[in-house]
Amino acid sequence: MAYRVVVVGGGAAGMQTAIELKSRGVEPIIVERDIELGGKARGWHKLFPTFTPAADVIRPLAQRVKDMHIRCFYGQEVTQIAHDGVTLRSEERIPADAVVVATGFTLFDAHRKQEYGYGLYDNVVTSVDLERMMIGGKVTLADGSEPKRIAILHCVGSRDEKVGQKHCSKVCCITGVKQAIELKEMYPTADVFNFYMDIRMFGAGYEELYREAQERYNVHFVRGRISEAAETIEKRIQIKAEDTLTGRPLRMTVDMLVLLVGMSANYDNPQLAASAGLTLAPNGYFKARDSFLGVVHSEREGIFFAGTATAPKSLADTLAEASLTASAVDAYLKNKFNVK
Amino acid sequence: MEDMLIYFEPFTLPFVVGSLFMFAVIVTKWSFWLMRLPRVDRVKIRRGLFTRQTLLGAWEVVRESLLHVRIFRTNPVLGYMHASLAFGWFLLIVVGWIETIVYLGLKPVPLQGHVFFKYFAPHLNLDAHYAVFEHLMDALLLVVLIGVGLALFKRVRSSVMGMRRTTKHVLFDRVALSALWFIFPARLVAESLTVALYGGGGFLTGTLGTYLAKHLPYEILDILCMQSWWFYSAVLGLFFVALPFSRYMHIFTEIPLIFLRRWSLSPTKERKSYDNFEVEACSRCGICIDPCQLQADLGINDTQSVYYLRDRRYNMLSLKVANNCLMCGRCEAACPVGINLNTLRLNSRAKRRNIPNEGRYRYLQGIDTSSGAGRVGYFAGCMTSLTPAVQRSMERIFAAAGVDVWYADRDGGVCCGRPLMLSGETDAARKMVECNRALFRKHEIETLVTSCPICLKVFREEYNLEGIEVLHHTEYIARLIASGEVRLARDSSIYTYHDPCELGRGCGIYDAPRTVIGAVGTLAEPAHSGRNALCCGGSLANTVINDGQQHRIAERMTAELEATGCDTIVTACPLCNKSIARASRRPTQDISEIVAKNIL
Amino acid sequence: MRNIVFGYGISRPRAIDMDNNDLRKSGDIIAEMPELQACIGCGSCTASCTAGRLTDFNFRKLHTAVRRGEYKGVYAELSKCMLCGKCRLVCPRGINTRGLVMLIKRKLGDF
Amino acid sequence: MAHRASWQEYQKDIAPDKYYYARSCIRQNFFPGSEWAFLDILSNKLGKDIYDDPLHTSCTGIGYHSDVVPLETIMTVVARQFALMAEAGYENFVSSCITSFGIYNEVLATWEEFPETEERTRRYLKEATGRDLVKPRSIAHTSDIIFYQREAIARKAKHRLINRHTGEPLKVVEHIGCHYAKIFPKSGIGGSEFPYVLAGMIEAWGGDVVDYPERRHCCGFGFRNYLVQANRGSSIANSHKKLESMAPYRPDFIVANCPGCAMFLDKWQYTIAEMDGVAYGADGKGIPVLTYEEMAGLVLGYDPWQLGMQFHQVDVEPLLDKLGVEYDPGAKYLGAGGKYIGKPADAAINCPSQRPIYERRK
Repeated sequence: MAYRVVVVGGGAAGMQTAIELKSRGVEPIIVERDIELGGKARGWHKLFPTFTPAADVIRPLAQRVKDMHIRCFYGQEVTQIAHDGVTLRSEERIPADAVVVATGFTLFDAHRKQEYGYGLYDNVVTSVDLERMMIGGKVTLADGSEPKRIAILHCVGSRDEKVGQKHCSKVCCITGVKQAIELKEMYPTADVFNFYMDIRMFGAGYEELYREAQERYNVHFVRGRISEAAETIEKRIQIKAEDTLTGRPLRMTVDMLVLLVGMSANYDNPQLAASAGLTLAPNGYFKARDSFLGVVHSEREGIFFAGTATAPKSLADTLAEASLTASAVDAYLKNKFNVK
Repeated sequence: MEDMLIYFEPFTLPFVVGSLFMFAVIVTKWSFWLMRLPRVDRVKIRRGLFTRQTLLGAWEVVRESLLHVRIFRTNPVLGYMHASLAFGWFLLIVVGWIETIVYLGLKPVPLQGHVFFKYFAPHLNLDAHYAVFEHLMDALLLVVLIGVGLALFKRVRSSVMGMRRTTKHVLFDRVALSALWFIFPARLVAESLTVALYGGGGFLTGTLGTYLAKHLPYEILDILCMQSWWFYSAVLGLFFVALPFSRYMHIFTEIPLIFLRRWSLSPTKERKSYDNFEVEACSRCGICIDPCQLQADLGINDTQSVYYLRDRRYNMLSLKVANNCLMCGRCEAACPVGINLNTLRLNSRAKRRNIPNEGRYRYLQGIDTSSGAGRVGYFAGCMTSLTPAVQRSMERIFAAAGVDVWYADRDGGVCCGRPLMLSGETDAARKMVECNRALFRKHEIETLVTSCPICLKVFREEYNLEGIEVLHHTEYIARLIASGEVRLARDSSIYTYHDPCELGRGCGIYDAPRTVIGAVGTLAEPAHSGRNALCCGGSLANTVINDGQQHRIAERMTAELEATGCDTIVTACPLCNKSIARASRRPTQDISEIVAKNIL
Repeated sequence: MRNIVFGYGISRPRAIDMDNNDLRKSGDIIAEMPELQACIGCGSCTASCTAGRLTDFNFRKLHTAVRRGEYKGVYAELSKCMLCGKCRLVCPRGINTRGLVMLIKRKLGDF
Repeated sequence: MAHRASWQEYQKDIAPDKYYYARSCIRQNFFPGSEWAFLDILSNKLGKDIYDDPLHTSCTGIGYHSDVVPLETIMTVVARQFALMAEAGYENFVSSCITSFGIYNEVLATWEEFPETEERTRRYLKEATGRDLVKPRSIAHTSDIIFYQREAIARKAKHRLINRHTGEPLKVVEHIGCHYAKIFPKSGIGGSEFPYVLAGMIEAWGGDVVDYPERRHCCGFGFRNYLVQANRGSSIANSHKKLESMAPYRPDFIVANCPGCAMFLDKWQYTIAEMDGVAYGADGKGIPVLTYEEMAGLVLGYDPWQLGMQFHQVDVEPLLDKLGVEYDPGAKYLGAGGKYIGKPADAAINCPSQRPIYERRK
């Protein structure tokens, strides 16, 4: 009889963990809140830094889950976690030999940075909205016209204590670079300005892409956080920032303002953590047992993590970590049940 | 019979008009250039005119303008090509002249009489006594024809003549070149047809004429003969008309240039009339293309000296071409005409960029960040502050020799001014020159040592430091070693030395660094060294190529240094040091470093 | 309008006005030297600057200002540069800084 | 504004009645009609109990913000105002001035954060005046009170903020004093980003609020920036920036809740017109600037001259015509008892130029 593992969350991390577990002879069960698998990446057009279509990553994963006959619960929310199973909102309990928390993150709600006017001004959009537009094939202003000048603002809901988001969301910088390039490819004569506090290009090929955006695509990078945005009579967006490299305030009017929204910890993390006896990091994410040797282990036996439940990560990192999670779970089960 | 020679036929008109036009234009050009010479230059001419230099000049004209001795040194086949065309044609003219004199005695014969003598006097040479002339003239024609053949061949396969690339020409050049190629075959055909009609001829024209007479009816020969003389005259005329506006102007420009140079005229930082002689003396032979690393390493094909001079001559010089040069001097070293390519290019830059501004660099007034005291002054140079090991090593060497040193710029100094000059801002550079010179005088130094060849060159050429001996640190160290003031241990390392352009070709310092290296270890010379050394690509003179291109040049030349199997690459310029260190996997050190570490 | 002496005028905003600045020149400069956009503002050029040791010359700020269409005073300020080329040796992004000084001066000085 | 619900996140309790009124230095000097109108509306139109205490003084905020009044002094002055209120039997403090409003909030917050400063102030107050500090139960700005009563006022309205000629709502630029909510967002209705206090009145009375880019920008008063002549160029530049930004929206008038802002937005228009020959109104003249008391007064049918609107630099008559307010042009410069108070010289701001600014710029 195979051991049973409940994987909470059917995004990239959950799917990959389940696939790896299944191939190790473990019986995973995915519990997904949404009505289908895929998580946040489903809403993404292309992935940095290679411009691989997100669907090319997510669809094969979902297909494998299906092909391997992994059991999935859809539209089910987990309210309690324990080492021996989870409880759903319907109070149904799914017993298990181990639990993987792959609950991911919540996108920062751009409304909370009211000064940028998201939801107030027609042409202020988030990076997620932009991806959605790109999936639709065309990025336009609210009135359907083409943008000629676009500002991309980094760190919306990241590194901002004013909205309780002290952490760096890690992926927005490179997303900003990627989207700037995509916009320039779509509208070569448009001017794209990236407003940033720091540019963090940590991954392989990221710095190169950044440089390409600068040199080849002529994307303007301005070091300074936009302080406020206002709508003009033409429905354009007037923004104010400091160009910190010249030490002077800078103001300009753009056709479109893109807010690179960061990753927030899920709002129900405290509840889940409390039910399982886990602690959360100060930024609200789950805390791994150890930063080096126990990144996928929780502080409780039998409960594991995969993906962005513990911290913001790129999709590539998430997938790599999910495999590690599966191997850790497998080792745990073998050890627990004395399998030689 | 002689009276019958009237030396006129309509077909000679293109030639007569063409040659008169050519001489008129050349005389006009020369007069203009000479008249516009600055006073200093005219004084030099007056002083030099009746000296031995004039005779030496005449000998040089024979050697260079006719025999092209220097090109023979580049490549014998190439040399033969040039010499056969120039000297062969010259002899054709001279022997032809003698021929007419021998036939007719000393009497005035118009120009066309000499040139078309065969036509005007077809029967005179039937006398067997004169056959020797016929054969001589034919032999000379053959020499020239072989030259033309080689020239044609060079267009197709230049490598045979030691040239990987040949010049791309402008329209005037193409017209003149095509005409030139036709001149001698046309002469051969015309003379042979004349021989076919009237007999005579040497081994070439005679044989060909006899053959033609045997195979073609008289009527046709008669018509062809006239037409061929027309054609010969026409291509000559065309060539002469095109000549003053084409590269062939070099034939007549190099001659006065040789004399002017003998009278010690030379180009300067500012453009002047003399430059015209240098610019138009370029034959666009293209020998400068191959040594250019911009061409060899980067495939840049529009900026080599031949193109630069061409563009300048035709007033189509772009800023980019003027600026896109490393000024490594490799082309100048190779130029068979000895044109001062670097100076000319610099004064082109000056023309565009030198904007006098008295207020500029006012902040330099009274600046003195120097330290220490001594008769010996050390000027590390701006770049040396990025290679602090050089500074440290020099301090150790000075200490070992027990020399008190005044340090001009240990805490940062004022630039020597050469970088500005390289960019053409000669007036502005003067401010820096004055500032530093005042410092040297104020601190009463007697010897000025610098680690930067860029600084060295400007100190020597522009600073007027009478009473102060200016030395590169390689020279200074060589002296300390020779005098025993510094004693060194030898190590077992193999060192390869890279000649910095500004030090080697720029200041002529090749031996001192080699002596110094020889004192500490074994020297292995790279494939290109000394006068022939490659540039590191980091040159301040070039503001056009980008970082990646600089690096590519450095990689290519560094590979050559590494190929010697050396343990350590040694150079004597902070800029070269930076370029090489970036491209090399071997340790790269300044010469002062290897000395300092071996001090006993 | 009467001639009233107010003793003050309407101060010009210190802000860089990207809507009204003439960005064509800066566009030309970037087009000639696209690598300029790769500047990451590290300040190596300014830190190593020979003229910067003796004056308040700040090349990084100047060329950044130029990229924003702020040209006032830049030509005069750039005239402090001695073109020694140290900055080019230290630039981690491989920008041809020395050529850039000349380029900006050429574009702003019309020669 | 309908889509903008965010103001509701910033709400505060406003006492329904029994107010202790603290006057404003600037308002009582430059807009005396406004203070009168406020008291009249509250007591006579709305039947509220509001006490205008002759004993209270300036809060000394202008001196404080100009670095001439030390913190200890202003705290003691503020403590005295509160003591007077308690003595008069009130506990809801309403301030006519935005600067004062900011000061009262700042002092209370300071006392909260640093109790020792409160103790010290109690001691100073006792020593200097023999009075005892009693902290107010609520603090509000007078515009908060009008906002609170906006529906009641709307019910009694004689005029609505509608252009009589076109039937269209008037386009109103609202300007909130910086110290209303920028120091403590929670102290203002709607917070600091989108204060709703004036917008609520305008909407309730039929007007349209203009949302223009520099809406949140300071009027430029800035205390030292105005008080020192050498700095006035910077002061005026702020109003200039706002006017440039609002002009394309063709606002019918500006309303401010801060007496200083109302004054500067009005008077700087005069200065800019004299300096640059530029006026920002759609008619080529200036844009009238009202206090919210004047706006409420006009809505309730008060006589504009009784409201003191002849004190304005920019003529209000074009606005009165749009509103359909009847007025006697001849009475504009008649003071109490019909005495002629003198007519100011003509100013460029009230002489129509050829074309309005937003057309000339295009």
